[in-house]
Amino acid sequence: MKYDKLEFSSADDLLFGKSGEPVKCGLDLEIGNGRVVPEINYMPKVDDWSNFDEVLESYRGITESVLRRAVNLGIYSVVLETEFVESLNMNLEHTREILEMQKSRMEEYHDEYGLKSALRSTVADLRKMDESIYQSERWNKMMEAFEVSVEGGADIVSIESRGGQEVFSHSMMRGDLEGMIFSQLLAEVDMRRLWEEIVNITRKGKSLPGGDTACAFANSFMKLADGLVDRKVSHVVAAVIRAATAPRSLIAFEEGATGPDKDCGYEGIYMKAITGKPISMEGKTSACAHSSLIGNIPATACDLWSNESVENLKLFGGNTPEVFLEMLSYDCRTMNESLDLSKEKEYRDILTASNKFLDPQALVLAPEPAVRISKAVVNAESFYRSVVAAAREAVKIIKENGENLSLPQKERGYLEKTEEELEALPEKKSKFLDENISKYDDRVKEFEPENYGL
Amino acid sequence: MKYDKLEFSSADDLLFGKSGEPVKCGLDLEIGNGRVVPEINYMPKVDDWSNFDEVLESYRGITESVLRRAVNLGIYSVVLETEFVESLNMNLEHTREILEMQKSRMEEYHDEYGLKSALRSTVADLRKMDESIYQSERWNKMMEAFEVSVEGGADIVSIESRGGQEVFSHSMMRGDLEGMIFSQLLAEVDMRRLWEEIVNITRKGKSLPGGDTACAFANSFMKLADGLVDRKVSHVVAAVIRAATAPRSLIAFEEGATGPDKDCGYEGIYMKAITGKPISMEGKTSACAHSSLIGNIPATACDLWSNESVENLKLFGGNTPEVFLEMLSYDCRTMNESLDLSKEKEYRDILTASNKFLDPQALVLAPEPAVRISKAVVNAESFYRSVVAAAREAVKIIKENGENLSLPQKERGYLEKTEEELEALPEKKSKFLDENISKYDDRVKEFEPENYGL
Amino acid sequence: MSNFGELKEAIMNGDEDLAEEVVDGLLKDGEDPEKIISDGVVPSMRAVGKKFDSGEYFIPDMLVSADASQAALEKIEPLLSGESLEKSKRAVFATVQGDQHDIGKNLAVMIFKGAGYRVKDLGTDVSPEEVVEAVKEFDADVVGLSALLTTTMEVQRDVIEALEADGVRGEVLVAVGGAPVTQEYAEDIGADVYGASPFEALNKLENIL
Amino acid sequence: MSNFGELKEAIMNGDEDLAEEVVDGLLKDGEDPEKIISDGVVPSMRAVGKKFDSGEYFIPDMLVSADASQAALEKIEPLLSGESLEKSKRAVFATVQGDQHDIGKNLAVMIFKGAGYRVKDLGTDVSPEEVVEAVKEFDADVVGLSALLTTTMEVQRDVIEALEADGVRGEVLVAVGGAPVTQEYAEDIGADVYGASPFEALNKLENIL
Ligand SMILES: [Zn+2]
Ligand SMILES: [Zn+2]
Ligand SMILES: [Zn+2]
Repeated sequence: MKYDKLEFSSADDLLFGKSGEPVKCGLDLEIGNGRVVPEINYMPKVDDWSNFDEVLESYRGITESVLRRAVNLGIYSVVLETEFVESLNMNLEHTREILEMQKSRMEEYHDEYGLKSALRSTVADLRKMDESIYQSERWNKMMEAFEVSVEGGADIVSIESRGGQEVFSHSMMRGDLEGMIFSQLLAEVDMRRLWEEIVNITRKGKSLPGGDTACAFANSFMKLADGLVDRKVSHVVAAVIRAATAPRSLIAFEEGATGPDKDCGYEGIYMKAITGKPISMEGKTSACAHSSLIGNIPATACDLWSNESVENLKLFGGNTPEVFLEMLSYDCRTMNESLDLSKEKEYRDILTASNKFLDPQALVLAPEPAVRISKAVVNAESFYRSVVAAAREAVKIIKENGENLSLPQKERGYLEKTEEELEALPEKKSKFLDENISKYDDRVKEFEPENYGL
Repeated sequence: MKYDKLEFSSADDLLFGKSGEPVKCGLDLEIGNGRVVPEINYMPKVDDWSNFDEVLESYRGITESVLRRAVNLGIYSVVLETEFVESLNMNLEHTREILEMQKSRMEEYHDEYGLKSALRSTVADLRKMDESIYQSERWNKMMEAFEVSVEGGADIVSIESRGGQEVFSHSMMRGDLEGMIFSQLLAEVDMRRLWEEIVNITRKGKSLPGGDTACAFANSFMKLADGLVDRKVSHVVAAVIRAATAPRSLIAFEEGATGPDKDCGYEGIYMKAITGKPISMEGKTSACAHSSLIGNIPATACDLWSNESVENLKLFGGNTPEVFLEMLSYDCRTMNESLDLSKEKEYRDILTASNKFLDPQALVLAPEPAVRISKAVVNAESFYRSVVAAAREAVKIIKENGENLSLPQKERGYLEKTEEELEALPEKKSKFLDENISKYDDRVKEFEPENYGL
Repeated sequence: MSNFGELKEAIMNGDEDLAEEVVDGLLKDGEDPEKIISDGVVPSMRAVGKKFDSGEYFIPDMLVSADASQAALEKIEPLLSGESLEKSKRAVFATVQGDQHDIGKNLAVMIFKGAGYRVKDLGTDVSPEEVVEAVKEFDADVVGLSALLTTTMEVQRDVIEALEADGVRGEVLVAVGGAPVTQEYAEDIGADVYGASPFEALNKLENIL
Repeated sequence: MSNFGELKEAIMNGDEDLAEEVVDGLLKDGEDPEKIISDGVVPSMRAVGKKFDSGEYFIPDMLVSADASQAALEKIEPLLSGESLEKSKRAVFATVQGDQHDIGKNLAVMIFKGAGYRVKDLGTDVSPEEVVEAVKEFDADVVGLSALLTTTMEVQRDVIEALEADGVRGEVLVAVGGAPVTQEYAEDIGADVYGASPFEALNKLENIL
């Protein structure tokens, strides 16, 4: 289905814990129905990744310590996210064994302590973009990894897919806005194909098709953007690109994804405004994975509150996954208590105000700007136009708040330049494609137009 | 001076960021004057602690990464806490070199980016309790470590002193409440002597005498207490002991400490209610150091917001100290924004409600209970009576909230038992001492009554 | 008449006086001292350990039981033959040099005593040389090393090296524990046993000894 | 008349067309190709690096400069003598096997090209064998290895071992980088240079080469 209006058309209703379409999954867990639940994501630390026993043992230790910490802290709902590295999906038996082991421990804790939980399997995008991306060994393996996830007990499946990334990376590094927009048209083609398949696979079992985030796009940009002093690319452009990735990530939902959307996609807030589906967001507590200037804003509308990913190291207070779960859980307590006290808007507004003028990347994710950008997306007549409209709306929002943002001179220059470049884009997709296919075919080695039917 | 009334006699006024006696220190930093500032505490990770070059290099890396992260995140105020391990204070040149290196980096960031900061030096309690604790090499070295801290540029000095710990540990392990109370009388003697000296030393320079926390007492108990499922000692008794350590920690202020009080002492909230001095508190973000059921409550009245201590490991998002600073800073933003919006009480109340019934240890630190316990302390006529009064008030508070706390049967038994044992204590200190000196002299090998003039 | 059931009750309730009384009665009735230990004290403490593991007992409950068990053992020991004294296992415990934390070590001392070990407690901040000396003097079967700091855990390695250098490493099992210590680390430094808790260390040692 | 100042301006502004034009002019005026590189292109890129380090340039500014520098170099190279071609340093870059991250590696490729290196880019997910093969074929002075995952950083070690096994380790400097990689790790696996950024790696290598 194509979304042509917003589920939450007022920022007042776009709130943490409250989705328009809550989902039930896993062991008695409900998501998006008035409660924020922590989602903990982890990465084993092993000496030898080719030694599967060691890998499985590390996953076992993480799973046990996280579940134990949950019941010790009186957390009665939790989502575990297993984000697979390539090698573990390339061997499907490994994928299966890890998920089955985790699910059986989760069942034990459910039986013994009443711990409600769900397991998310995030499959690696195994493809090489310079090969055929649908007629290949790697595509088949990736689809099988989804099947194995469904069979192995994953309650939610997700991916951070990379269609179009090859052109995006090249363009991002050169500040080439046109190329970044063009890459979204490639992503569109791939997202439709990919998510039709994923949704079909989940129909064979009980897993929810969660969502797919623009990690390879806007998050790469955000990481490169770095902090206020060490800025390496323009934060204004990073903010505009965040908005411009919303149409891409929306396709998963158009194809049938139900949420909870994957963390690591800050554009999740647009997904929630548009679709009403529950979303997983990360902010300050994903500092383990990357620094960001968007620490508080993402909490304003989250249904799951995540740490992105943490490597399993030993701290005085325990292993990092349990430590990060503890930190997430106290923030969930605060959000949930504000809901119980009917003070959620007050708290949400404090979170928003504390962060939105720190950086344009934060501003465009604040509730009101998010609703405006989402509106631009659904009001546009085509995918191409929605990308451009979202980017233009982001520019507009940043310009309106220019004084509060106290942008350095160089960023003000980028803002003007971006606005002009967006203005100069052709209205017609066909014209835009004509201008760009062979240009990027020449410039980007890995880009194969035929992969996208071009 | 002896405190005989409360600075904050209403819980409504006991609020984060607002102290009764703000302090200025370090590089243009003000603490407790309407703003919460992150305090980051770290521990080097080195292969060989006897290789000082390696240790210093680790401190250098931590200092640089933390300061850099601060300016990158637009954090313009920060406290660095260097909590020395014994070996680094045993060699005073090492103490000095580390502090001087840190201070000079802080000055660079102050000059270049306007970063306001202060450096806290926490000296290790070097003493062995079964030797003479004042006439010894180790006592002298410890005092010299304070002198070197003052000379080396520490803006705040602190300690977690251990007088009385030998009896406390023994008693804690056996659930012997009388012994734990007795240990506070030993701590009293030591705190007076120690803090008179520390305050004198700080008068020779520009350092503030911060404070001294009952880490060796109530925090050891809390760590042993563990979580709701793995409870290893009674959480009720742990809560009562937290209250009972307030008079001990107060002595530092009676002797002239100015704050900011040391983190790691959750009893800081009583210090603030009584003295009005700014305090450093730790909660959820000290999960790196230990798990706790008191993640949100300590924020309600903090002036500095701390991570207790984190070992310097490498995460994807950077070294742990900078990562934890990032997480602390976003919580500070939320608190400070609520102050700006005059919504601090609303936010404080959400934090309180989100945590206070999770465990008795949280309850006794909530604003209203904290004021009641603090009142019990100042209203008592003597140190001994204030310890007993604080403990009794804690029992009373827990009993009043019994239903909301949903205590397990065994804990309810401990609550009754504790109440009875507190009732049975003699009113006169002399009688109490008579009954206990030789008893613990017999039972606790390390306990030397003459160290405490007994 | 005193019996083993009463002894178990006394120990499990942590009633030191009653435990001594029951032991006196049993001895008066001519019960074999060795049997009082093997069929009375040791199974009682095992039952205590189980209750602790299941969460029914807290640490203080366990420790007062260990104190009662210890009181009973002190009554019996003078009556044991030299041979059976020889048979009881001997353990040395220490918190390593530079480290003042005593809780974990004290817990281990109590638990091992309660389980019938003859224990020498070297205290905190103990140098590798002192450990080696004590192991030899006391003829220890086990040495337990505690370290709470990452800055001091490496001293556990030093102790093992000192035992090797002195030629006594082969005669003693080394158990290590403490918050920063892991199974992996224990293996890395060549310890025989890692215990996340003293009970875990005890159980693992029982399987080896 | 074309001059070195104009070339510098073209490169620093990232004006590819102008850079080519200026080089054409310089060559027409009889300027020595080697001198255009050593006194024109290389100092221009060094100035770009400085502006990047000071925060005045963002990555895209630097990359378009590198593109312009590259365009200029491509004009000049066919005119270089075999001898001076021999003199220019040669580098091979790869993101190691199992790792698809290309940003850091691409950045390094651009920066080294801009600094006058002859660069072979092997792409991502490259096996140790492929690296060894390329080092030999290309007669590389430097091999740069990028890894963004802790799961793949160990492959950097495998590459070094493969170079050793093949007997070519001594002929090439190995530079490693990527988020999880540290100076310590680089030393541990026997790399010659660790770069927190490609510029850092470049500077360190210039000191060695
Ligand atoms: Zn991601
Ligand atoms: Zn992320
Ligand atoms: Zn402490």
